[in-house]
Amino acid sequence: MTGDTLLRVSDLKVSFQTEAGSAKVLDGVNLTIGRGEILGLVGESGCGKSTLARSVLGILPKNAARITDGTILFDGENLLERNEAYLARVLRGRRISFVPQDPFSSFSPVFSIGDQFMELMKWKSPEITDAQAAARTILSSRYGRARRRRDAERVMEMLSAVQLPQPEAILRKYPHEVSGGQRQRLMIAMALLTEPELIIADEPTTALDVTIQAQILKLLKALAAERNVAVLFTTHDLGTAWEICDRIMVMYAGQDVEVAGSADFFARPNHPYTDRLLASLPGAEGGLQGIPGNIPGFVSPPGGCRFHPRCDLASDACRTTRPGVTALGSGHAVRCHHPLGTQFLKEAVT
Amino acid sequence: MKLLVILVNRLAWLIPTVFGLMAITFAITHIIPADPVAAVIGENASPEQVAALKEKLGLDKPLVEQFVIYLTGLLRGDFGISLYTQRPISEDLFARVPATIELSVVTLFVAIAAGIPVGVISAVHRNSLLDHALRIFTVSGLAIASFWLAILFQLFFSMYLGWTPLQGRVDGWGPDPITGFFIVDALIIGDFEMLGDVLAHMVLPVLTMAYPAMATIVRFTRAGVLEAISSNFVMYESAMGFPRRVIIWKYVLRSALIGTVTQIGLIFGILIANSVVVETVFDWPGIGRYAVDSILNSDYNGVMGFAVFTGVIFILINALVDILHGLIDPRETR
Amino acid sequence: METIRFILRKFFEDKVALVGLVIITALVLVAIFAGVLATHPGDVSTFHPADRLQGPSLAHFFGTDRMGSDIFSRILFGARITITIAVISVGLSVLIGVPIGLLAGYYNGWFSDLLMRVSDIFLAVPQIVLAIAIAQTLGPAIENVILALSLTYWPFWTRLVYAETRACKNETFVEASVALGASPFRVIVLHILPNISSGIIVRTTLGMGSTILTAAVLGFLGLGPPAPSPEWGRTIAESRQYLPNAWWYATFPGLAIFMVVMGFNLLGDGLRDILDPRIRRSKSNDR
Amino acid sequence: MTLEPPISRVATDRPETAKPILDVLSLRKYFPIRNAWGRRKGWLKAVDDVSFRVAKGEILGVVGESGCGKSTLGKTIMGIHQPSDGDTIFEGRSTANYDPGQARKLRRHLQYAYQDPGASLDPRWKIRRSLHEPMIIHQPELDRDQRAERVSEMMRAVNLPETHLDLYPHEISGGQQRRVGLARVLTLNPSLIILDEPTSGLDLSVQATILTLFMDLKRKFDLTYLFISHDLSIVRMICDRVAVMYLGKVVEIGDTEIIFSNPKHPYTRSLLSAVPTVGGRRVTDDFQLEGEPPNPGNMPSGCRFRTRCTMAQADCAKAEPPLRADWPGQSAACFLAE
Repeated sequence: MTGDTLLRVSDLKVSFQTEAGSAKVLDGVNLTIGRGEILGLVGESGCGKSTLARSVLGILPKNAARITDGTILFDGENLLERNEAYLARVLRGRRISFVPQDPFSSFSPVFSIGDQFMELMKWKSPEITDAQAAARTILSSRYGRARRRRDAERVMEMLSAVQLPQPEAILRKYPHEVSGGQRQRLMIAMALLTEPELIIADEPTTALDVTIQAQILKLLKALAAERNVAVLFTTHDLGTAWEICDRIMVMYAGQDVEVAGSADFFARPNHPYTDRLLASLPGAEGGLQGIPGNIPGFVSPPGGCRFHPRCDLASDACRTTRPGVTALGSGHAVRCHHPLGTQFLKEAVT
Repeated sequence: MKLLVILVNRLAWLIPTVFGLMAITFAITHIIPADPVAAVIGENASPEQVAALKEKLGLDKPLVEQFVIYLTGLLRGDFGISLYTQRPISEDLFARVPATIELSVVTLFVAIAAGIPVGVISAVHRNSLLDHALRIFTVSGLAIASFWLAILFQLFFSMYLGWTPLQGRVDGWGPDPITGFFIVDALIIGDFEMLGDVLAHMVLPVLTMAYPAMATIVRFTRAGVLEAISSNFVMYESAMGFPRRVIIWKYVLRSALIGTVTQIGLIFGILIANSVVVETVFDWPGIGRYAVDSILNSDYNGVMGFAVFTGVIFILINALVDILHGLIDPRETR
Repeated sequence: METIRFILRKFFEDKVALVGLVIITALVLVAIFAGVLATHPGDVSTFHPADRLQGPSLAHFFGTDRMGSDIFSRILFGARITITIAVISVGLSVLIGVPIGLLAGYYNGWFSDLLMRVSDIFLAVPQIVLAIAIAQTLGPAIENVILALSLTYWPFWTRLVYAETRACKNETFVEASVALGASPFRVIVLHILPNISSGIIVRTTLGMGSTILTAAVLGFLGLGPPAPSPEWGRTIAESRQYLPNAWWYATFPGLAIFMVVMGFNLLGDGLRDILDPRIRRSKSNDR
Repeated sequence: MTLEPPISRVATDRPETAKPILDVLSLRKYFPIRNAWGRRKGWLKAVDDVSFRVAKGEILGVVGESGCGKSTLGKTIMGIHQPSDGDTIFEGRSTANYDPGQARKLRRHLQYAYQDPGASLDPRWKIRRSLHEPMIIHQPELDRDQRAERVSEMMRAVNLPETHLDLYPHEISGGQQRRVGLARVLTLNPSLIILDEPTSGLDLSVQATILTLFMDLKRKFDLTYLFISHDLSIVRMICDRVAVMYLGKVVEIGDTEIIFSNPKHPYTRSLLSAVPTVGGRRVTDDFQLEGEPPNPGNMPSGCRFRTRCTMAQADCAKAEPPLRADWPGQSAACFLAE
């Protein structure tokens, strides 16, 4: 872990109201990110990683979702105790920014790219102090000429930092007129422009081709390091996580199951789910193995460890009690009653 | 570039559409087995009288020749002679156009000014009590027969409460026609008493016509906003902390309206349809009233003239709306 | 089977649609049993000048008209006319418009283009304008109203079905069936038609409402069935010269129109939510 | 046009009886590009002069990035798109001279599994009905019971319980939809199946079980696969040979192991180097390829890759490099490859 802790999520529980009943989408999740650190949040679809990312941003759907328990400490303050106006004005976009999965539909199709950049700077320019942002009223939202000019310079600098050719021309275009890779570069530029401390990147390369993905990952990694920005990087692709993450955390069905430094994670998986997931990678040793069974529903999920119905090692304890956190040293921690630990290593050797 | 294409395509499409419309109205009068002559001079006319009238109206010529005469007449702006007043129909129609346009434009303005905010609020507070109340209000607007609403308004506001004039466009003669639009004319001559009187006369017809039009606008706006509000860019802008009102009233509304601008044509259709009966009830001297008078007097030519005239206006409006849509949607123009 | 149960369950959840359904059911029953329900069943054609223009009372719930006939009874019989006009003219338009739309949408070619151009011309003019022109030429009679409405309404269905067919034709499952070697008939009738049917059903319901309104306008203008027909629009037109004293004369027929059209609109809106497969799918996948 | 290397050179795990089941000959599929007036102003060459041969029993992978034409290639071979030029010879029969309907009858044993099988099933039909449909179309001689028997057999083959037959497509998971999609084409007893992105959108754990199923079915029903995918690690794992496409052209084709270990075409090299390998070197440390593919409607002259190629020379702009079979088990379309 680099530096001190920037974000600490503890025992977060989120449920969604559905027709079938209350869906417990997050079941006591813990997570920490240090300043300047890239944390990969890895899991299959429906594991709750996007819900976790949105909880931190405070943009869960208001009618359907409810945070029932837990804390989200960002730089020491509990975001769950803050009101929506404060979060929207001071935190979101300024101290925590966002890179979406789909760079095409995340721009408004009917405003030019430049308009949307300037809209961002109007509300979120790094020149605005926290006090000014917090006190913002309808009347004080004028955008002075001098600040506008300085902000425009910032935009141009940033566009060259994300290696976009002809930045003036791009700002005049509409989102449908630029390519997918360029759009994602623009999204990264917007996320960095406000000089945030944390970027939440929700599957930012999933919609891209593999060569473009490589370019974007390279860019994001370099810029985050250069500006000492922490990144919460959700992905379902273990290879992508390997590429840019300092640490990796795995989720399964709304529970965090294992967290470890990147190298450690792939070399010494300790949770049976992590282990089986790695064995499902094409090219894994010992041939291709999937995980039999399906991801459970959230309305009446299995008790205890939610992976137990698909786990070979499941015992009675697994069915009733959610395992606590077992620290394995050097930031590696697992939540399992029967961690694979050394026993697994032996098997792997033989 | 693309805008030019839209423009040319729309204008090119105008010609066959107008031609088709004329073919349809011609077919209605000449192919449908009905005898306009009998209707004009009665069942008991002698064969000689019938033949004379047929010759006068050109009905004794072959169909194709009649069609050509009909077409060339229309293209010159000649809608024929009224069977009832014996005056050129086009003269009567053009004299009545300003009254109808004034009523429609004011109505459209009222309907848009009320309908768009209501639609946005309804969508933003989806499924709230307010939304349900507004939904009942708008569904009612689409279910109400406007001639009945007009009569109820008259009954209550004019006859019972005496708040508004019963009917007509103005008391007395109105301002000297400069543009023909009384509001504008009253403003030009600076006669504010006259202006007040003109506006008072407009209240009920405008409200009657605006209600269903507004209901339509509310529905389209609500649907458009709901669709736009669930799109990814709204999620992104919320995640970046854009002010809620900027997201809704700038980004969402612009997206929603661009999609619904094409429906203005539909709303004009509703206005034209309603103007026929509303002008009748309020004795408003517009083209809708002319159509009804023609019907009552069995004036086929007058009715057809009305049909062609409003048809052409409607086609022109729709073409303009399409071009407008091309102008404001960046995905169309670039 | 479970589809029907699903739809029924949805109806009871969606109160608004249920209200619509109740109104429409009531309308149909009233139309069928008008003779039984009417307090003065003879008043469609017999007059009692001595009783003319009496206000609502126990003897005449909705008062009497200029001929002394019972307005309540005439409204019940008017429901028959309204429902006949709406069902037949919407039915005819659907029968003409839907097959044309299906064929024009499925096949590409000059004939499809021509069909669509013709319906576009009809749609380029408000329906009421052409309907007035046709009804005026044909003369006031119920069958002429039906003809005028059908002739001006079918292009709407052609356009609707054409657009939906085009969209459906681009769906992967249609492409997959064609790739399997399914015949055009099979694809159109077994795949496309069922998939666009919910849209057609919804539009039919809403179309009944708008057709009743248009028919009422024709009646109001004197282009509907001639006197002494109890057609609602005509009754309102008759009432105008007796205002403001005989307020009931205009109020109740208009209320009848309003209720019936409202019923169809509510039912249509409800059906749209119930039948929309996208909504169904997303609900069943909700987490 | 250069011919492919003879079949005998292929890897050893190929069946002995390696005779061709599918020959693709100079296949082209052009889509007209219309300007705003509806006039044709050019062609989008989605598939441009593609030739290759698939041997019975092998798995040929077709890889490339979005827009490279790999899906169009599959659909043109299948006859979903009419080819603009060229021919496909399936089981010894040419399809060039038949209309699409006849060609489809001829190619009952050639089947196509859609990328999104959920969308390829009629949402208003129960799965049972969708599985019966291919046989109703192609084998009207079968009665209901015979069809039902075959359907049951296929459901067992793809490891789905028969209770799923009474469900609608949206009621089952993505992995199960893929199994249904496979069962559907299998009812016609195909010999070659075109698998279009068969694993995209699947979770890792499900993807593994589906791939295992492909291998089982191949063995059980003696199948040949044309495996269209953007996922190079999967292609490397299950394909015998692989064709790499870039902007409508096959730029390299050959035995999987040879191509993955020693790619000749610079595009193949970039593509392979972009794939993250867990535990290996990091792509983000040394990835070189710049830019994005040009607009396929406005292709550069000569070699289509030259605008992004680090090796490009003046000659590359002059002529299109042919596919050269200059290496054992490997052909590449690059002037500079050695």
